[in-house]
Amino acid sequence: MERFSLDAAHLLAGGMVLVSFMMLYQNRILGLLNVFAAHAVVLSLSVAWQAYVQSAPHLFVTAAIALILKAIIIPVALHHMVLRLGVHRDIETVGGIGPTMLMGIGLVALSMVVMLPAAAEADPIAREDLALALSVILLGLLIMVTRQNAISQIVGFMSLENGLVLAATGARGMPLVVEISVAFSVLVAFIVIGVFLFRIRERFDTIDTQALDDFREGRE
Amino acid sequence: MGLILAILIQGIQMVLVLALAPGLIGFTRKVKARLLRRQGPSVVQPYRDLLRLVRKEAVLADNASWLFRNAPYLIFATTWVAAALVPTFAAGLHFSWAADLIAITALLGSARFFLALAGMDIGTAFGGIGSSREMLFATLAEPAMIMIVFTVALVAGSTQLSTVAEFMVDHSTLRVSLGLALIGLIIVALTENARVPVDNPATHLELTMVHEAMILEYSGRHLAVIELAAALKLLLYISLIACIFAPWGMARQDDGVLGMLVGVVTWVGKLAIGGFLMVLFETAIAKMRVFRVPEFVGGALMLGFLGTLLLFVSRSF
Amino acid sequence: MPIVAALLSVAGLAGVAVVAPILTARRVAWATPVVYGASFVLAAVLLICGLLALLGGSAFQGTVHLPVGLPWIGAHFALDPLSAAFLVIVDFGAVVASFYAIGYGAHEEEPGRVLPFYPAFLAGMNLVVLSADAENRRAGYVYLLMASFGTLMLLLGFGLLAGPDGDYAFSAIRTAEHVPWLSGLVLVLMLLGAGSKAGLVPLHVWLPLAHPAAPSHVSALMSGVMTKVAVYGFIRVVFDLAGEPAWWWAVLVLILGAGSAVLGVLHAVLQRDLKRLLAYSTVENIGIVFIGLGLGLAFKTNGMAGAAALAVTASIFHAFNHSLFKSLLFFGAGNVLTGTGERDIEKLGGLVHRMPETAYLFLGGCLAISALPPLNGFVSEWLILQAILLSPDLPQWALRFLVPASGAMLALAAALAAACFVRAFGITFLSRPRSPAAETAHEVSRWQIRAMYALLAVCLIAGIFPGPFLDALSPVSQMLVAGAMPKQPILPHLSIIPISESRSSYSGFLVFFFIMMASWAAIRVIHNFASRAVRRAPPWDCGFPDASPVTQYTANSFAQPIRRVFGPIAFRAKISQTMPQPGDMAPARLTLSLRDLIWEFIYAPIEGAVLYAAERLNILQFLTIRSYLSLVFAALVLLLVLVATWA
Amino acid sequence: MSSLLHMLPFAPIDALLVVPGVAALLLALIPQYRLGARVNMLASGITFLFALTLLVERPDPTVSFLFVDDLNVVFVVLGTFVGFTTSIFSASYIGHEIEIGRLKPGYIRFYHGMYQALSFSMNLGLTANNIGLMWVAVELATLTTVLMVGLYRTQAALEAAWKYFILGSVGIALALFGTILIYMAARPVIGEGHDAMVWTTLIANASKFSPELLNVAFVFLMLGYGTKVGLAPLHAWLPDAHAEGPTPISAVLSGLLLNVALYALLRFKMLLAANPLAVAPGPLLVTLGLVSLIFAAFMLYLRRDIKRLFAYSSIEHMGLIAFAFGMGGPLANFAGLLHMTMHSLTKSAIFFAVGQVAQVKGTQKIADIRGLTESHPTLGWSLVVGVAAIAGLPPMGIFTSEFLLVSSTFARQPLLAIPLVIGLLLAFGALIWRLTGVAFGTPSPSVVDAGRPPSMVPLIIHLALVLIAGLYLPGPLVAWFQNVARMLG
Repeated sequence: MERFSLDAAHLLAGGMVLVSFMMLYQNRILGLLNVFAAHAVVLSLSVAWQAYVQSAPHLFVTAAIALILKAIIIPVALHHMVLRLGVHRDIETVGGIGPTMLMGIGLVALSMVVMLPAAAEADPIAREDLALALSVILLGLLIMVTRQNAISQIVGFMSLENGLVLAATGARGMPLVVEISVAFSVLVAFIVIGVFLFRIRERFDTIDTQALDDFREGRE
Repeated sequence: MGLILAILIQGIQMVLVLALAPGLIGFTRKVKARLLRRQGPSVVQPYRDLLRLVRKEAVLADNASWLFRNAPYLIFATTWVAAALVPTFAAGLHFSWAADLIAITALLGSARFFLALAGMDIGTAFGGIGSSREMLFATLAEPAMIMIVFTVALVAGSTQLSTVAEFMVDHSTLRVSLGLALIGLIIVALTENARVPVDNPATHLELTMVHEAMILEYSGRHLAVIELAAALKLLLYISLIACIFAPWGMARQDDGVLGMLVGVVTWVGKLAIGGFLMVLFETAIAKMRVFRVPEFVGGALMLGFLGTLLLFVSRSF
Repeated sequence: MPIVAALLSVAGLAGVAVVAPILTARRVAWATPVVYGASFVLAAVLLICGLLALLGGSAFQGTVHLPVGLPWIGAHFALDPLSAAFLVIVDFGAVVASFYAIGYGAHEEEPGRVLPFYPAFLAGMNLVVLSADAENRRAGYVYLLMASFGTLMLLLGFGLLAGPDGDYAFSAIRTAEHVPWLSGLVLVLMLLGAGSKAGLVPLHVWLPLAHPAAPSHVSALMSGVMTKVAVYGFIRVVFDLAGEPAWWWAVLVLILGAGSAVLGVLHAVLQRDLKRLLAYSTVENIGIVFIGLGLGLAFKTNGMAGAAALAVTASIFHAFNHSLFKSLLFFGAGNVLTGTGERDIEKLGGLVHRMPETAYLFLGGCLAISALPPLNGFVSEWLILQAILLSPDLPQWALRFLVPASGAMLALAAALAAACFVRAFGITFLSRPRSPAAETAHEVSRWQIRAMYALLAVCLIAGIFPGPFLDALSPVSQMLVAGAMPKQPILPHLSIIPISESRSSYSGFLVFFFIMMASWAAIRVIHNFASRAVRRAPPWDCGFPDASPVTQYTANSFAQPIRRVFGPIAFRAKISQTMPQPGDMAPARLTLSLRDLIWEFIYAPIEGAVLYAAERLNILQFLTIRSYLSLVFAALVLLLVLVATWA
Repeated sequence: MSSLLHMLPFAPIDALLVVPGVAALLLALIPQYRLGARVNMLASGITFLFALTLLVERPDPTVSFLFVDDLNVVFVVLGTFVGFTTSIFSASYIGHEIEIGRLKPGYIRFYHGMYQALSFSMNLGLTANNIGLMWVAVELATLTTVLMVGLYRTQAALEAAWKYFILGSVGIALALFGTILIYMAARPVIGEGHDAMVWTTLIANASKFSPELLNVAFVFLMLGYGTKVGLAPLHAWLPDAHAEGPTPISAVLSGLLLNVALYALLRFKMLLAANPLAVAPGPLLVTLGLVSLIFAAFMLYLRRDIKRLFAYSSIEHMGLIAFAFGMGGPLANFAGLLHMTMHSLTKSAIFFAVGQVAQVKGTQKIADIRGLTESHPTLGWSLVVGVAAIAGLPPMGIFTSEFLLVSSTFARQPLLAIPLVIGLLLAFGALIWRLTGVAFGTPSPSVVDAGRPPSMVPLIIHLALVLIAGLYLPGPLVAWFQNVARMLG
């Protein structure tokens, strides 16, 4: 049983990394959103599994938040917004997919190298989870820096945050996990609202961050 | 009693230099004229000139200031004091330690300072030329002089002329540095006294003149005093060379009247020889362009510096 | 206890500094005299304290510790011979300057600019920055930059001396043990720090910009006094605190000193701006002081106490003299400024007729600074030359060659100084006016004149009776190099003796007396037995009497020969003339280009490098969010790799 | 005094949170700006007073989730003080902003509410005895400041806020991961649950934690909180946020928020320092500090916006402080603490001045601001004094701390002192260069009606404090700082 639970946790966490890679590979924004939804689903599964394994019921709340907010509401919202903004064209990824993937693999390797010895004392689940969570986080950052479109950056950030939740839930008996996940959801909500704000106030015809910076460049 | 005598001897020297200076000028002019196959004025002509000038009324330019009127006397006084402090016929006179060689150089510097200012007072182009060139030469001649002083002082272990003279008399050794210093000192002397090849004391109305240009506006007694100061300066330099490089026959302060007389005679002899050699040199060469003079005087500086360095080095052997 | 009184009066000055802006803000009419009067009195108190401590011996010296300033370090104040000597130098200048300013300040159109800072003696820095016109602001900028650079260097030096546990009390530092290389580093830092404040080449660039920018009495303080404070700091650390000197210290100091002396005066000769000319000559004199200090170091390392004492005494005496005649000259420049509103000597001339007293006093200053007997400048330089004559006994070869060289440099500097001040005085005060401003000049207030008379008097006294001054400095040399000059014989005939009577001696009094007697006698004789008649006539000028003042020698033409001789080496001077063909009506043109090599080769590159780097880095201001994120990302990955490779 | 404190319904330390919290809710309901401003001032004042009481009365750390020790009480008192003075300043400043219609009255409730929420979250972050709680507080502070930066709703402001938001969120995420790692490291030793995140227990057992985990954790924490501190290369949000937000917020950002993040960083540094096997955090801090110092110093030269200029100067000084704490040792730590205090006071004072300057001159462009000392003597001169202080001129307090830092560094690590000195000189040159242009010369035209001149009181109080500190540091304060310096190791 112990063995199985470990494998399952490992599997789910690994699945998240895999999905992160899919996001990295994905270069259409709508596709990206879908993959992100999948990401969130896997996350909620993993969190739920942790809740079951650690017999920590409050983690189910986190799982629920992940499922409802990140797997359903936000992707849908962003989907709508993308359509309204008419930015569902190709994402101009910086540097082709190939190098990006290679970098991703490098990052995963790095996180393994960093975490496995570091978390030696921690129990196996936690160790695997930590290593994988770190790779999810790094991949999320990578997505953020290799996408120029604000929405895809948000998606990257949210996948990063998924990694955090994964890590938090992996840390057995960590307090405040729920609170933190809630706080983070608030943060994400703010970001989405922020984008809405930009859109609604007709400030920018595009939320390509390149354009954002053009304003100040002209001014300063 | 001894003090009074000492002061008396000092006084005699002061009077003596004053009395002989114009004579020296007259002598050099005479010799020069003879060398140029001319008859030339008599040796006492300078005395006559001075008397005549002194009696004339002084013509001042309209915008001459108090400085213009007082400068001649200051120039004369400083030069005279300087001349009086150089051991001429006797070493170790009573006031001889009131100023050493450096101080004497500086005294002449003050005289030059006032002369240059006087040259600028009226505000004519000639005066300006004179002053500026005079100061240029001085900027090289003075360091050269100081270097020569160093050389001598390092040999004799003193900057005190009397001490130097006595040292030279006692152990007169032949040293390279001294040779260099001598040549340097001669160059400096020629420059300071506005002699050929640096300047031509005989000319007027010549664009290359330096000393004469500065005193162009002077007349009457002022001119006389300045001329006298110039004569004193020449005498000073010749006796300076004499007392450093040929101090023989110079009396000591403890010598009796006889010794003093011998000293006077030898000194006058040295003056004559010095003046003759100078004139010989002057007639032999031509005057330089103004901007070759710095090289000439700079040579003196180099010689002096070389002499000092040689001594510094030789100290270690 | 003088030190308490001194501290109290310093506090008083600070108080005046606080009150002054209030007065000026209220536009109180009597603000100027009150502020300057107060600072006059307080500075006088300080001066007396200094004199007591210097002459009265250890009874009047002492230390005080106040718990202010740096935490747990507090502030130690000590009044020992050295500080007393410089207290005298500083506050004599301050006293006279305050007196002068009572008159001069009346012409200040914006007293609010000057008064508040004057007593606080932040005068230099603030005033320069405050002045409105762009050039002066640049001056202030350079000044502040150099000043802070110097300060930082000094801090480093002290930090080094104080050691890790940071006890900055002099007494503690003095007793502490210093590693040789460390003391060497301290010396270099002090040269950078104190040198930049004192205006040592090549750190002098700010000085000729800053000093002229301030009002004249402040310029006098900056040139005459503030630079001495830097010298004090240098002496204090290098001679007193830093432990045993090494012989190469002397080499360094001598080279810098000689370089400053010659370069400073060469610059001075070519200046048109009277006050800038004076500022450059300050660089020269500081160089001379440092030559003396270098000699002192050289002798000290080789245990030649007597010689070291001579050198140190000479250079401190020169510092004192310089503070006198430089203040005098700056006051003169101030008078000219108030009298004509003109600083450019090319537009002056003939002031001797309209400002006779100023002319007389300025002439005195010129004589003193040109090291001409019987004034004080000559005495101190003479002493330094005497010290140089002792150098053959030095064992180190480098010093053997360097010392006579610096002697030659010193002599050259003195001669150039004479030329420089003949030019300054001759062009400014003599000849015919070159501008309406000069024609309509007027003499200035009595306060200013009296202050200058006081300075000239002290210059003369110090030149004629230098003995007592040297004796007063003997405790200082005793403290610094454990040696002293021979007690100066007041009789016979007030002569001074550097080493021994047989070596060399000089009696300023006799020289002065003889000159006076001789000239008096000459005048008497001629006036009595020959003519005293005078006739006024137009100048003869070789028969070309010309009314136009334009034909006079200008400052530029006066300096031309010197420029032509030294310029090519010192300034890469290039002169090009364009002569039109005969019959061509075009005017002939002469263009002259002088290059400040030090600025070109030291400062300009730094400036360029900073701006270049700023330009390059400035790109980082305009990146996209994504690029900033990638910066963070890169940092993260880098650190992770570091940590991974750590174990 | 203490007995009087006991009569209160709640402990003073709770009041640090209760008062701003209540005030925030209250202010969210007050539309009139005068009343709002008064309440804002009042609340901040009361908070400050309660913070002062912490000097005499310390709660027992075991009973509360908040705790106070010598270290954070410095930050709390300083922070609440600056918060108080800033609220005074903002009262007049915001009033003027409304008069000239730059700020819509509708935002008043929002602004004041956010102001108190900010002070709430910062007090929470400073006093939290739980690293998770501390993290939440810092995130909250970030959110509130983000909203305030975007207050003017101009393109520039929104864009600055957006940038701040994104970068800040990433920073927060990294910090969270670090926190999780700390928990992971602590759990085997302390056991599961709440205790493993309680600061006091953490520091007590730090020596037994797994060093590798601590190292990785510190990397994330340093980058996470370092983003808030504004250390290069994580600084990007800082200049724009300062430049585009309302000036009181710029003052709060520089004077408080940076300190809070720095405080968090220091805490974890102590944690690592307590573990002998972990990598020494000092060198990392020193490196980041030097990079920030020199980078910011260069950036100062080409700034054209006066607020952005001083924002970069904040980066520079944060670099200095990080450097000082990285050097460690009683002297350097002391210098760091002193410098942090002085910088908070001076920089907020400068922003008070700059805000008024921008109002009277109607621009933030340095090129268009000239001759202040002529046209507005008091304002101009106080700006001069402030810049002189921030540039490190004696006799101001910053000079003292820089003196200690430079000299102690030079005595210990001469090679490190060289870049330090270069950076200081560069920054000095740039600041004075700007100052001479802005403060002196011929005045540039002012806006016709500058309205009621904002109160100079906070400005003058701050500068006076800095000056006094430069001249004389009271013995108790010194002893206290030295004690803290020892704590920091």
